[in-house]
Amino acid sequence: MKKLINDPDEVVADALLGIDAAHPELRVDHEHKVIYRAEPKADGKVALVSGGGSGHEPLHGGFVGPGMLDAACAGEVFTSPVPDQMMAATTEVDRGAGVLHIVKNYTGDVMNFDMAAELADDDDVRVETVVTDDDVAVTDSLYTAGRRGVGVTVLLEKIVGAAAEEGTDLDGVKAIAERVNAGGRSMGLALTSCVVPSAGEPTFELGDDEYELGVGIHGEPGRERRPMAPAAELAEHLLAPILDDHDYTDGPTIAFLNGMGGSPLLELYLMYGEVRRLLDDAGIAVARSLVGNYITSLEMAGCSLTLLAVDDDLLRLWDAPVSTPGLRWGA
Amino acid sequence: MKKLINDPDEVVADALLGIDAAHPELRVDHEHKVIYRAEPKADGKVALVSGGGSGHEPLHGGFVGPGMLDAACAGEVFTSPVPDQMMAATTEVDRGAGVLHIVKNYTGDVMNFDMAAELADDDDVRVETVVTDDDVAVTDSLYTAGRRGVGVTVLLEKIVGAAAEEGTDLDGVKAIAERVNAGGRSMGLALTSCVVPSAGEPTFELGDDEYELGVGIHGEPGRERRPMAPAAELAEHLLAPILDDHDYTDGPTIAFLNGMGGSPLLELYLMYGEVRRLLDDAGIAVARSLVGNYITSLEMAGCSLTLLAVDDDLLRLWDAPVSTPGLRWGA
Amino acid sequence: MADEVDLGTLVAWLRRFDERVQDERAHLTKLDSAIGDADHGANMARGMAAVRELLDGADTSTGEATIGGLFKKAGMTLVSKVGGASGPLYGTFLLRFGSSGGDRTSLDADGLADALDAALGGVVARGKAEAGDKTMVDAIEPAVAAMRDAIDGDQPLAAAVAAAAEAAAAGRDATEPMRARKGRASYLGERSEGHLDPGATSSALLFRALADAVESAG
Amino acid sequence: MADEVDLGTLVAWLRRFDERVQDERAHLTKLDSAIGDADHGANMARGMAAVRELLDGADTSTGEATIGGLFKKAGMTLVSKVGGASGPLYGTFLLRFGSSGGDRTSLDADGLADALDAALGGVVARGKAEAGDKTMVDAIEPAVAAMRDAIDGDQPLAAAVAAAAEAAAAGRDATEPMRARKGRASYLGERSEGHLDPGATSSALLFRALADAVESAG
Ligand SMILES: Nc1ncnc2c1ncn2[C@@H]1O[C@H](COP(=O)(O)OP(=O)(O)O)[C@@H](O)[C@H]1O
Ligand SMILES: Nc1ncnc2c1ncn2[C@@H]1O[C@H](COP(=O)(O)OP(=O)(O)O)[C@@H](O)[C@H]1O
Ligand SMILES: [Mg+2]
Ligand SMILES: [Mg+2]
Ligand SMILES: [Mg+2]
Ligand SMILES: [Mg+2]
Repeated sequence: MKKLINDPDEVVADALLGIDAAHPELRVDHEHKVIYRAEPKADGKVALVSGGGSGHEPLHGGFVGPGMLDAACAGEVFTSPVPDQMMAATTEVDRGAGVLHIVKNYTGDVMNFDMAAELADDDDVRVETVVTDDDVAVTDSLYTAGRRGVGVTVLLEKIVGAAAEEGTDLDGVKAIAERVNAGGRSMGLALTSCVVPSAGEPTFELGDDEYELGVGIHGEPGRERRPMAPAAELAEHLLAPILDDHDYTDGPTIAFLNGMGGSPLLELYLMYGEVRRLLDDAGIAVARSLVGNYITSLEMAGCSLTLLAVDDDLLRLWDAPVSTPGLRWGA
Repeated sequence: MKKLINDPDEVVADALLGIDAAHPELRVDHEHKVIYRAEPKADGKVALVSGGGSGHEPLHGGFVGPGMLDAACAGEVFTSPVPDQMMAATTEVDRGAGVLHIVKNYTGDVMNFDMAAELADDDDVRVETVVTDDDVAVTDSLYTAGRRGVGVTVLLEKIVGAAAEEGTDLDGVKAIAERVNAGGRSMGLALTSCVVPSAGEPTFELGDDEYELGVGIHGEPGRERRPMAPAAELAEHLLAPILDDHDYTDGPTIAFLNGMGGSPLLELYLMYGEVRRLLDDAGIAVARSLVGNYITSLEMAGCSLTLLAVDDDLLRLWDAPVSTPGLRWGA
Repeated sequence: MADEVDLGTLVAWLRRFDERVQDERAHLTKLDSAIGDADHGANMARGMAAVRELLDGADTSTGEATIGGLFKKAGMTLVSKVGGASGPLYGTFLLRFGSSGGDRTSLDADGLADALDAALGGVVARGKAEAGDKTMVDAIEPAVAAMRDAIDGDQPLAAAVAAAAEAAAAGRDATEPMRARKGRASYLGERSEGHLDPGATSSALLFRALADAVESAG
Repeated sequence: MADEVDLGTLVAWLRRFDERVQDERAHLTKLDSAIGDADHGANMARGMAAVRELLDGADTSTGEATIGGLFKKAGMTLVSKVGGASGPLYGTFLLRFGSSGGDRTSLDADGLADALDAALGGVVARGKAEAGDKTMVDAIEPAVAAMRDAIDGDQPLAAAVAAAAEAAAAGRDATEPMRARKGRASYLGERSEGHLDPGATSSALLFRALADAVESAG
């Protein structure tokens, strides 16, 4: 393993020092490993707390700021944060209007956020939770852990952040969050594994002529291993299961081509070109595009595609000003 | 080689389709492989044209937009664009106040831009050129090709873009550009090689226990191969040659920790934390920070550090609004 | 052989579990690489190191120390230090064990079985996994059942915990052919078959540590 | 043996160079990987493929076709298609060759040597490299000198271009121990030693192609 790190078990703590130094507009609680806005939002507005394992940067810490999150809890690499972190963050950011927890659907994340919400209840902060589960690579079922939350989380944090900034109340914010999650579907693929620092070696091995289809963002192996194929074909393999699962033909969409961290931006744009060609063919209208590394899996090469059905209201919230290290416009 | 591409010789053309689809605020001339702002700037303002080999994204195409470049010429991967591209771009973006060519100091880039400037002269567009050469890994000498242009190019395009937007004339814009280049120094390192699509294999091989110090952005091998070391030590190896070459103690600086493309953002922040510790120790004041993948070398793992000496004027220009896919604030 | 486990033996249990976890850290991570995200070893090692620090600082010799007090602290330590799926699950295990032990400072065979049963109940309540879902429940549930059987069969305490350890190991091995329905391995669908579950493997270490602690105390 | 090269032979030269470049594409890239950026093969292959297309479309049999006309077009094609260092340099080489050839449709030995000299002059003017800088100049300069020597020694044209090809090959080989002072390889400092220069290698192909074309025409 070669990485720009010191002690593999201190990667997150060390990286938070750099985030702190790089971003005067953020405040880092190093004890709890929570990233806050330096300037808290105004009283009476709903606050948003998210968090998850580290290694997905800029998600979530890079999405803290006006128009998006109020706090992000950084877990160890690929390990959900602990309830203490969410409790500290929740108490800290509440402005009297309650707090929405944005949780990606992984057993660990859900359990830790659950415990935090249970404990926060005692503290008289109203907490609601939205759990994202957009990954069509995983068969949804009542009897399993269900789908993973992946790319839609980025879009949701942006849209819901704008709603909270506008003054929407907690129930309203939660309803928008659920609408976004319901209209979002994602599919990912990996060309290489990532290397978890504390593990020291690649999580999985892939041959030079194969790729993992349906990979998640934790470097967990995907659903299927396939022979490597040109970008045009890979784009079909990403899009088909999304369109099988949800109809995107009767309204505008946001198309989000996300990099897993290790693929050059040039290739991500190339993939997006392929996706757009397919979307045109399928009669799906793209109102907004997002291309880049937003929810990553350390140095994994690969990408994921997320489609989100939107209406005028969601588009307005998407276009609203946002000012975070990871997403910034209109401000 | 596993990449998100189709024909390895068509990577740039294919990626431009995706850039075009993703960015309605840009206009792509696919024949010339030039990226323009969709809305040209106002008459009477100096225009900025840059360009270079592809594979460094977001540089340069991702820096086209209000407050930064007017056009970027995309060469083949790691190959300077050709004079036809610069000529087309120069003619297209001129608003009567002349055009500044921003060229990274590589033999190919300089020669191709030279030819373009020679030919553009005939066309009654006033062209001035600034050549960036901030890479202290290369010994500067009259008898060699001189230093490479690397990280400072990003900072220069931002600062000079703001000056042009303000209405500074061509001589003034050029003078600012030269001041920025004179005050910038960079040093890079690589943990892995990149893979040029048309070559199909890694440009160089690195053992599991070594890294390349003084690597450039084309995957050309660096000055020295060293045993792998912790981030704290790597930061020293990046910073020391910069401080040997330039004194940054008597004024504020912009510190820019750039990713080569394949290292996780988490590690880039971690490196930045180490750099800041060293800068504090050296009594160097950091006024602004930039951390992320801005001038990359395809999927190369590693990073570079750039320091830029600034004054109030340059800081004001740095802080001025910018709205491009790669850098955006205040707008 | 004692027919009770006292606080000292229970502390020894946790210390032995810590040792086993640190020894097996790389192995647990390797198992998690195959069907998860390669962090189970680091998670358990981090958590049990924190529990060890807690034990180092705790005075269990005074009359004030109780099973409830100690195990709740240990459980909260896991909850606060581990994260992921294993943090809440092992944390809840120890918390519920503590609640069941309450003010007592030692447990007889039945008391121990009750506490382990409560702990298992906590894991199931928190994680909603059933037997056969390829999780730690597949090691813990048979272990608790084997212990109860042994006690019902009037076997001595040491034999009962030894039976529990063996059942946990067998339960761990039985996860290999299973298809995961809970936790991260469930994303693999049928590709999760043919691999031991990491959490079941660490749970087998937990019951082995208990048997060893009881035997040593004997 | 003819003592002149006509337009047909010069076209054959460019076609042979194209063939050699396509054949050696991977090798040129490999050389450029060692001390550059792994694109020299692709650059030359792209450029010469475009020149080939130009030649396919050009009618060189009519009286209107001249060396100047054809080589300026070929040079501009390289300038417009290649980029990098080799585009302007090889482009300028052909442009200057064309200027020197002018309205003529064939060149005698002196005329050919003059045109090659002019071409070399263009490369040096554009790139400012001197002999020993580890660039294509280290192949081209001795080639032109060897040709001139052969002509001064009254050798026939075919022998002169064969001598040029041999001198270019020797010049290429001589770049191996050199430390680069120009171009991308200069960034490597002393680590550039011990590798053939890619541009000198493609230039040796250029002179080999010329000798072969002249010999076949003979
Ligand atoms: N719902 C659940 N119920 C019981 N055990 C579970 C559940 N989900 C996961 N586990 C256990 O947790 C183990 C994984 O723990 P760990 O790797 O530390 O956390 P994570 O899966 O969050 O990375 C699995 O091997 C499994 O035994
Ligand atoms: N200043 C120069 N003068 C002459 N030849 C040069 C000069 N700089 C580079 N070259 C030649 O160009 C070759 C590299 O060409 P190529 O790889 O196509 O371009 P780039 O270096 O821009 O990637 C070198 O091997 C060298 O022979
Ligand atoms: Mg995990
Ligand atoms: Mg090149
Ligand atoms: Mg895990
Ligand atoms: Mg090259």
